[in-house]
Amino acid sequence: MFFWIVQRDLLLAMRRRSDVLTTLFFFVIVVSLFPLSVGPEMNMLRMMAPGVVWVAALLASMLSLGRLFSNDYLDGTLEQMLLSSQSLSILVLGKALAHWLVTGVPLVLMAPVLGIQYDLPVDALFVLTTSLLLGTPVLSLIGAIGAALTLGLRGGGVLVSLLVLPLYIPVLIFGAGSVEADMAGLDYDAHLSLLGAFLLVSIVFAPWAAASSLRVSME
Amino acid sequence: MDWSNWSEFLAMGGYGIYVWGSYLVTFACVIGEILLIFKRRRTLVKRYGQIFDANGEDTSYQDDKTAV
Amino acid sequence: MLQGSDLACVRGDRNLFKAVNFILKDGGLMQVNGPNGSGKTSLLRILCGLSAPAAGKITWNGKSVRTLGEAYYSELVYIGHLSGTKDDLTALENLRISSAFSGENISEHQAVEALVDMGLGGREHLPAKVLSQGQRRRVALARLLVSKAKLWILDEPLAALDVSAIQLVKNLLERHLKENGMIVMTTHQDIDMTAASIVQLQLT
Amino acid sequence: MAINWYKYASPASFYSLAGRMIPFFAILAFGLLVAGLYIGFFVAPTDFQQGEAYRIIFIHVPAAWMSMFLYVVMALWAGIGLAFNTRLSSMMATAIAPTGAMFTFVALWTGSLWGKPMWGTWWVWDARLTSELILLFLYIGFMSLQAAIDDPRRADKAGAIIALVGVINIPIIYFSVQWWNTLHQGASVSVTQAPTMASTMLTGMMVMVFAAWMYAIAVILKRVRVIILERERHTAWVSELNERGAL
Repeated sequence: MFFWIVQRDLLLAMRRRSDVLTTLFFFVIVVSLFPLSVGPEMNMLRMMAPGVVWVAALLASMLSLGRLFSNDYLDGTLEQMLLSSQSLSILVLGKALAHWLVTGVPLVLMAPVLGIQYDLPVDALFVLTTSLLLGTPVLSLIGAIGAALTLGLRGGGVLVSLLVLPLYIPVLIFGAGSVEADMAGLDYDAHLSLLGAFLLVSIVFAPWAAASSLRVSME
Repeated sequence: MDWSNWSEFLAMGGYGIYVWGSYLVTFACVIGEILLIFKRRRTLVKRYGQIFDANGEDTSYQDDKTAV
Repeated sequence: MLQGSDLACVRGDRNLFKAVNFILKDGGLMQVNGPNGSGKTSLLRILCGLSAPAAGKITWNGKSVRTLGEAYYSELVYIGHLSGTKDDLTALENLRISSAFSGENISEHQAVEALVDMGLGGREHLPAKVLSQGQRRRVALARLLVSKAKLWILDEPLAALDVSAIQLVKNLLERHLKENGMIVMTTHQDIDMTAASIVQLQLT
Repeated sequence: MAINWYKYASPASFYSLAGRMIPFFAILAFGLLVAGLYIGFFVAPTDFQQGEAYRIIFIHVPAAWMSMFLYVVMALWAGIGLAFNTRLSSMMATAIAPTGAMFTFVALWTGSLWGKPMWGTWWVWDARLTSELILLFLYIGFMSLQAAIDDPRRADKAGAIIALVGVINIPIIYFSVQWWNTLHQGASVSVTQAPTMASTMLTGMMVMVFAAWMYAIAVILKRVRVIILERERHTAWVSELNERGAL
């Protein structure tokens, strides 16, 4: 059943390919804005690169959170999901995984390219990509809770970011921190292992919390 | 700590702005919060007065959010 | 056997209904009647566990629905006002996925057969967004053909259907009742159907 | 005792109980406040390091503690409301949020005013101030979520979930900010490296903490009474109270 929901969402995403690209283009545009605003001076950009790329990734993945459940809510499929014989948490995990595959993975693949734009050394690019690889699923999982809570509310999009941003901060700190540590020559395994820990914790708790939020929102 | 006169107390050893700045804002927030609750309460009691007395039994179905 | 004991529902500030009791046995049909806004849909949503009643309890074979959770859902099919079909997916994909939700992975062939039975032959591979409202209702109702659930909860199943579809759905319901299935439904048309027991629940 | 306790769980009886308790807490809060201020300004000596500027501590630290404490209490009440479906506990959580947010704002304001004489800048990215700022975002998130949902029952439960998720994240946020702070600035002077506290300073601060506590209880009870009235409009006891003009 888990693969049904993931397959369905990927099928939906492929049928509406523009959603995938808008998130990616948003990410690229935001990252390229900074050199224009801060000036092309290289070592300044190199210093800022991790923070800029991570904040842009965070905002890009939050962009599409609003639609995570609202389409299903409007056409009634969400009701069917709540009434499915499969536990709701598994279905929510599936949806978060689909969201990550559609928004998170393109960001991870695009990040090295943008890193070069910021003249990041090669091993820093590697650390950046792995940190994004570990961090973006956490963004999708925690974001699923925010999306579930603000289902069907007017102004829900803004509200999701207000609810979810404070919870993203640890991921942001250790994500950007790992790249900075690497560029400063320190070892970055501590950061990545913490990101991995966040990932495990959110895989266990976030779907359950999002499922109960869905039940509350659908009362 | 005995302040010889009033103006020395106000000057607070040169840090007057910061000390009184923070105390004033704190008390402003406290008083403001209390006034807000009283205002919220007064409008509510007044509104209930109209609803219940006007027709004895509450018939007007207003959503609380819009009324207050 | 589905039983509701003194159910009550509050929507916002107003209580829609109070002290609603009923018992529905195998092969029984319960029709929920009442003017618009009397809480019929709310009652159906409470019956299938989507929302909690303000008071009272619902039991399925003696056990409370709340504790049963997924076990109860696997015995139940709910078709509400919303058709539950994704516009971008074809009718076939919609049917296979919605039946997968209720745990019955049906084969492509079964799905096509069900769609043909519902009069959608030749339109299986059309995306749902090009189908009319009536056709989309047929896709939703096609789930009843493939579902093995015992309890059907249908919110105005006959709405937006043409005469032939209505007759088709009626035969479907009768067949389900004969096989000892149970149906709770709301409808504004009068249905002359034979069933082991017909319960009329009137909501004021 | 349990039966008695349950009696007060019903909004109607709690409404009158709270009504009787508020004056008690209000007077206590006022008394403690006056005592605290007196000790703070007239008994506590000048600090050899910071001169008179340290006197801001008498409201900064109580406010910071209260903001943290109230969030946890709010999450506790919200959790009880979610688990046992008792409307009163959820109302309590909704009543706590604004006071908690107010204390957080005060802590930030006094923190930055204290930072100015110490480091010459209004805002210093100190670990505790930053976590306080994030706590303010959590409060605002809770309040705006509840404001956006019309149906009170859904608002309570949704608020409860975000409060519980928030309270689990507070230690994580605190330690990651703490860790982040040490990485970037090395062991910078943090606001709370409180000067060696003379006993009178300490007592002054503790009195102020209790004053803040009493004040918080009084204000929260006051607000919860209003919320009870707003939510229980259709009950008999509200209209009966209204007739007697005893609202």
